[in-house]
Amino acid sequence: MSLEDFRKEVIDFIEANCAESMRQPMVKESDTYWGGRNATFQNEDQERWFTAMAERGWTTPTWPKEYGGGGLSKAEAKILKQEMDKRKCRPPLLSFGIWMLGPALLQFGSEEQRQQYLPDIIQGKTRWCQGYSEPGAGSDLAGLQTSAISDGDHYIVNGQKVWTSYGDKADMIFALVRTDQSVKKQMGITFLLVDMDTEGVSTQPIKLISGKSPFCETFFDNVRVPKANVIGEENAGWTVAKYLLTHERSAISSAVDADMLTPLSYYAKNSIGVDETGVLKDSILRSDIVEWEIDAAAFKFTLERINEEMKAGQAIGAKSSFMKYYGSELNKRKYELRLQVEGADGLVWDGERTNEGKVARQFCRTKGNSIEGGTSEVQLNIISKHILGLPS
Amino acid sequence: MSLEDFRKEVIDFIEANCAESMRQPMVKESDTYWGGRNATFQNEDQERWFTAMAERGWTTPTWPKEYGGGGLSKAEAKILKQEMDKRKCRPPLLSFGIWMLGPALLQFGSEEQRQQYLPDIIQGKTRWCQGYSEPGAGSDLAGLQTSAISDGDHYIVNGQKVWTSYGDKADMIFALVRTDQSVKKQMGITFLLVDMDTEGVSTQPIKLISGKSPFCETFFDNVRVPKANVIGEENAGWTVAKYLLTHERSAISSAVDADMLTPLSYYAKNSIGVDETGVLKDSILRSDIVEWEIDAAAFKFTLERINEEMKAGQAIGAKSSFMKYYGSELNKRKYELRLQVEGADGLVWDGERTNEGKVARQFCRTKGNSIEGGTSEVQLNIISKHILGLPS
Amino acid sequence: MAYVLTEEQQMLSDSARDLFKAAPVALVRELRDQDNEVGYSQDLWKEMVEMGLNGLLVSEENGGMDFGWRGMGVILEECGRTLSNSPVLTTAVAAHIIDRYGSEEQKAMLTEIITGGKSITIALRSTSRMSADECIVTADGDHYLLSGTKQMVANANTADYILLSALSDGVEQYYLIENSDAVQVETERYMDSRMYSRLSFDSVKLSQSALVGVAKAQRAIATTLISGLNALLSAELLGLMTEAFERTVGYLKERRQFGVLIGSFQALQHRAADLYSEIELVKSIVIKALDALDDGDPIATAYCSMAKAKASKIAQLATNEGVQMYGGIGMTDDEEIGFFMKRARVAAEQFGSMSYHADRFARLSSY
Amino acid sequence: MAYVLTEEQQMLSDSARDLFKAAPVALVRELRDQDNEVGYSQDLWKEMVEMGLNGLLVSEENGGMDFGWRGMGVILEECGRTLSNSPVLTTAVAAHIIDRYGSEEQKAMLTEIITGGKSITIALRSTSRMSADECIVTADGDHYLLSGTKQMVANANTADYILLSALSDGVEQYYLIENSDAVQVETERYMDSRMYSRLSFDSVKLSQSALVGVAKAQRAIATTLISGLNALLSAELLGLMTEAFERTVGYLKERRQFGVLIGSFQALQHRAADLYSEIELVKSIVIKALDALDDGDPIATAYCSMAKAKASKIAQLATNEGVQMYGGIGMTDDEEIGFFMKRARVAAEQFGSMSYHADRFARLSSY
Repeated sequence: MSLEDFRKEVIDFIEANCAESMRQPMVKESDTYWGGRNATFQNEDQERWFTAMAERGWTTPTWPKEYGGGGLSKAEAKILKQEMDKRKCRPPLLSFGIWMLGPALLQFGSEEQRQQYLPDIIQGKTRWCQGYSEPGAGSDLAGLQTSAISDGDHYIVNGQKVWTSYGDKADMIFALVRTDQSVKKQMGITFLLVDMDTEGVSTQPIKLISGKSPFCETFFDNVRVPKANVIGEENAGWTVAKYLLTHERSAISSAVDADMLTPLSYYAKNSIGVDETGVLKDSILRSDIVEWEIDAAAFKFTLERINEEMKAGQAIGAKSSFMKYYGSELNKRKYELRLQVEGADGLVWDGERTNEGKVARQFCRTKGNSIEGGTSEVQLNIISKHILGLPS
Repeated sequence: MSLEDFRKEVIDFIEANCAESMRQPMVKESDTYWGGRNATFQNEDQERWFTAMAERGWTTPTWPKEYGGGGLSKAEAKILKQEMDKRKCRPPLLSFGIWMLGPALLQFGSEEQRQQYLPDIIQGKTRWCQGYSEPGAGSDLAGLQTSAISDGDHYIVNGQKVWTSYGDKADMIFALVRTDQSVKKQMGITFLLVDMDTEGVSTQPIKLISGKSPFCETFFDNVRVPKANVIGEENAGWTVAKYLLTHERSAISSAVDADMLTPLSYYAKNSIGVDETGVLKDSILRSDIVEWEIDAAAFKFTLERINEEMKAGQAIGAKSSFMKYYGSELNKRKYELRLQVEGADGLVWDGERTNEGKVARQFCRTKGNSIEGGTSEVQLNIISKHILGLPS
Repeated sequence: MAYVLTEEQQMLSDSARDLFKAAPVALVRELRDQDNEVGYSQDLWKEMVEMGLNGLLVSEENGGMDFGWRGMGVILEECGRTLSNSPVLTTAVAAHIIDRYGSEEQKAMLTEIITGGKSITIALRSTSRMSADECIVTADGDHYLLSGTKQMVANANTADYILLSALSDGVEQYYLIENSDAVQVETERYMDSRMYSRLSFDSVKLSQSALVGVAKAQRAIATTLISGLNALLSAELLGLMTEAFERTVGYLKERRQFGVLIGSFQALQHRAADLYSEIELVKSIVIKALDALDDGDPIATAYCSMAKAKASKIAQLATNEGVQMYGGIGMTDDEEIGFFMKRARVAAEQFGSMSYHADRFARLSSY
Repeated sequence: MAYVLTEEQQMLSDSARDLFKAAPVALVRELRDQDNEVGYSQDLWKEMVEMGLNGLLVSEENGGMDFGWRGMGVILEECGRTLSNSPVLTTAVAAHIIDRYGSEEQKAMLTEIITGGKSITIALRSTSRMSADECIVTADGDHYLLSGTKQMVANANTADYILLSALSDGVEQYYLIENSDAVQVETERYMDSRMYSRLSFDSVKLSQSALVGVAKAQRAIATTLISGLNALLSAELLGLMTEAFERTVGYLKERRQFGVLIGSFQALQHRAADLYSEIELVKSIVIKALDALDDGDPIATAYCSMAKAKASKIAQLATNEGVQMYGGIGMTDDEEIGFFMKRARVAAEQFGSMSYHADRFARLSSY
């Protein structure tokens, strides 16, 4: 089929299956569909859109057909994305299985494991969460202590994970566990899949400074996990983890980017007003806003440029650390200014009038940008070492 | 004599000996009198003022009478300073001997050494310079390599010093030399006095990014120096050096302070102008000036506060590092803004119209503030370790 | 004036510290989690009243302790350390205004304020941006009528009185009124877990005796209120940032990453040392502002705005560095460092934002 | 538009780099130490003319190479790396204006400019603050009379022509005039060792043909000049800061203190990594501004001012960090890092200061 025909097919497909209500921005939790054993649809439109996409494997357009993926070429996948973007179609399925585990399975999993897990990810039957961080470890991810002791063809897992997003709603977790205490810390880590229904697994949501959050703590108390659930080799989990971290870092920096579309000056003009020459009334705050807006635009262009350089064949390498670092700090600066722009109303925490203190809570939440997915300090270390080649 | 009588005596003395021309700000090099073997006076007024002060030992008001100092009590010295300040009297003698070597001799010198050197410092007969830094050492002062090899009752000195202020005009140098290569670097340093007329000593002025400077490089090529010229013990020079560095640090931060008296906004109003409501026309630059002026005022108050706390008996300790650090950075910020305030005229380098590019050269010179006398980085290390108690 | 505390001020500071030990940050959390509608501990307020804190800025002849702004600053600094909330800031400052400018009738209220614990809130201009007032007072026979709105009025849901500004023929005037049913009060919880209200006045009747001070005194009242409230908020921010910084440095000394204490990382050390320096500057300018108020020096207006602008900025820096250096833990509601950040942002906005005060300082310096 | 250079642009960049290898920073020092009154190397200028650089922004039909702003930016970036001085910036931009808006008579000059190396300087408004012009043109029979002053005009002591703005009945107009004896030129050496002049016009006679372009075109000329010159200066600053940064990082890798390479100190590493990030941003905005000019996109005006404001600021940071990290050596005239700092400050001020461009951007964004 020619690309032109394919485009036509895509358009017809969207028009037939993606209702108007599936083309509105997602604002509430229930507007998103995450799949999983206990999933329910918000309404028929959501179900129809998801089902139609999943049937074609278009929840994962470029994954191989043999596992139920779309099997599309890059060019076809681009067309699908273009036409969906053009119509503002919601993603039919949000899934850590698609964003994180799937790529790892395709890279490191055995054929058996791919056949076991990929179809359920594509069809939204299994909801996954990530178990990397631990309370003691922080930036020193490799210092993790959750232990998996060999017991015949099983491991006995004990320990605790934090920042497991939607851990309380997930069916399965992909976790890093320590299988060898005696070697250099990176060498004794294994990448392990654990069913959340196994006896001894429990979760508890984490409340953030911004209020409720999708994050959980997940506890493992003598949990028996089959050794067949290891991805890659035993004690070689660090390689898998590093592969996935790069994925995560890019995902975060593009999320930051999307939030940057409304100019700060728009809010400022609304809230503060302009003088007779059209200049913002608060000249000192204006000066900070100008500085921020120039940086934000220059950063946006930089993301475009690096994207283009990647397409031209340059390796992105440690530049993802630069994007993560700068994007996080920029977003924090934005919300410091946003608070000042909004004045008193930006400080309200509760109540309908302010949509439960949306600005104040977003402000608080941005403080995590430079911590999650590798702190700003860690990113600066990476830039210093891998881009600038400074000695350690 | 009562303090009141003393004040009267001081006033009479000043009126009798300090001519009107000696009460003008010093602007040219020849307005300052540094003494030394080859010194000449600018005019009779300068000579009379110096001679009268030196006769009474008031070039060093609180130094002991036995060495020719003023022998004044703290209260009397304060009165002398007050009355001189009130009349804007020029200092009769500028001297590294007074500021640096003298205190070290009084603390660490033998009785014989004090009698040999202090009177000539007080009488302005010997001009001293400091030989600490070396080209390779930088912030790592203790890493110095100028060697002094024992040869009977002499040392043979070889090596090079940099940043020896007025090295080309000095009669003597107090220098740090390495007398033991085999021990920890701080343990093998000796504090040594060297006559600049000795064979093998040569100097060469250093040109800075701001133009001509009082700094020199000083070279030692098989220079024979009597061992009697060691201050303190052989290999114990580091103690003397550290004592003197604290003196230097306070001196620099108070110099910065004096330069801060004219508000930046004064220059800005002159150069940029104000609108009909009296607000500076360049609102973005104004915002930076406001920030700087608040910091400058708060820093000035902090110097006052620390001064008062010292008087109340609190040890200044590592706070001198904080003052040095903040004062240097503040002055650099000031001149960045000053350049912007002056516009094109602030960028001129040569010619009478701009007093040989005074602003541009001052701007360049400020960049050295955070390097000389211990870099900002070294000061931050000291604050971190000695005030905050952070681990190394 | 002096930077070092007098013995008397030091004693006051010590007792305040003891008092607020009973009101730690945990209390802020508790009140919030209980959805407490008052927003502060009434038991603590009672103890503060017993200590006479409402009269610290009132002359002895009117039953106060006349400790001056510096003395009051010592109290606010301690409040800042534990994030302790109460109506003491506005009540003590309003009592000072009554003491100094009030009519005999108004002065008679001082006893119940100082010993009876009646609280007063203060509403300057209409927004924290401090642009022209939106409240208007018009004469109506032998009464005034007050109309308009006020934003972000602290503790207005529990205050007995309100000291507020309004325009009368375009001129800013100050009125002390009862917080009666005629005043519409919409109260919301802010980021710092405290309660602030939007007030609406729809032709609220005021007696002519509600005006505070003679016509000539109105500018002095405005200046004292803006300067005094902000100098005291700066003292609160000083206590807040000092505590947040000490906690952060403490954490740097105990938290390990990559096998070493994170406080041994030079990049963090330099940031901490720089922050230390900035806090030293805040301390000096806060003292200077309070002292200038005590001395009645006209430069106080500039110093108070400098103090508020600088304290707000460095409190922002200190709490951001705190959350960042605590890392993931700092992002959780379980850890207290976030409470410091939240209070810092609200205090910065009260009675004039950072940019308002920076601008005010520049204008006072004629540029 | 594209961020990646075309093959043609890459070749241009390579030849420029080769050319400027012969004009290293040492040449700047040499010219300065010789008190050279020209301020740039005339040999180098000749080679630049031979390469056709004056015609990079001129259409092929008028004898140019039509390489566009992006192509010209590549040249300026290389000039920035070696701090190379010449009249190419103003000459090439003025040639572009003549090509696009000039009369036939003016276009006839293009040949001698492009192949004969006649140089043109440009004087916008009267000061680098870019406030209203102080030059006035009045009609006088069949001539104009020009009076007023201009500040900081680059290479006016050697320029053959001057393209300048002046107010005619309060409207900004552009004139191309000969740099004749009637123009008073006072030339001074600036911090960057280049020569700039103050021009005075005392009823200087201009022929009516001196006006460039029709009345309607004047605003477009002004916009093109302000935007184009500043985008190119930003490209120069990009080259300058990149070179200064690379030298500094190189020094961090070779200089030892306390027994280790100073590049191993984490505090310096983080500062270097942050600076790296900032320079990446400058690179993107400079490309974006030049491309927008090439596309004739009206957003170019905003992008060019953003580029100049950002490039000036980061060049300041990069050169300050350079001098500081070089330490005492960086303070000596023997070390070249100081030359980068000095040129950065002057380039920042040329054709509109940092604050002028930040303000221009905000106004163009309607706030």
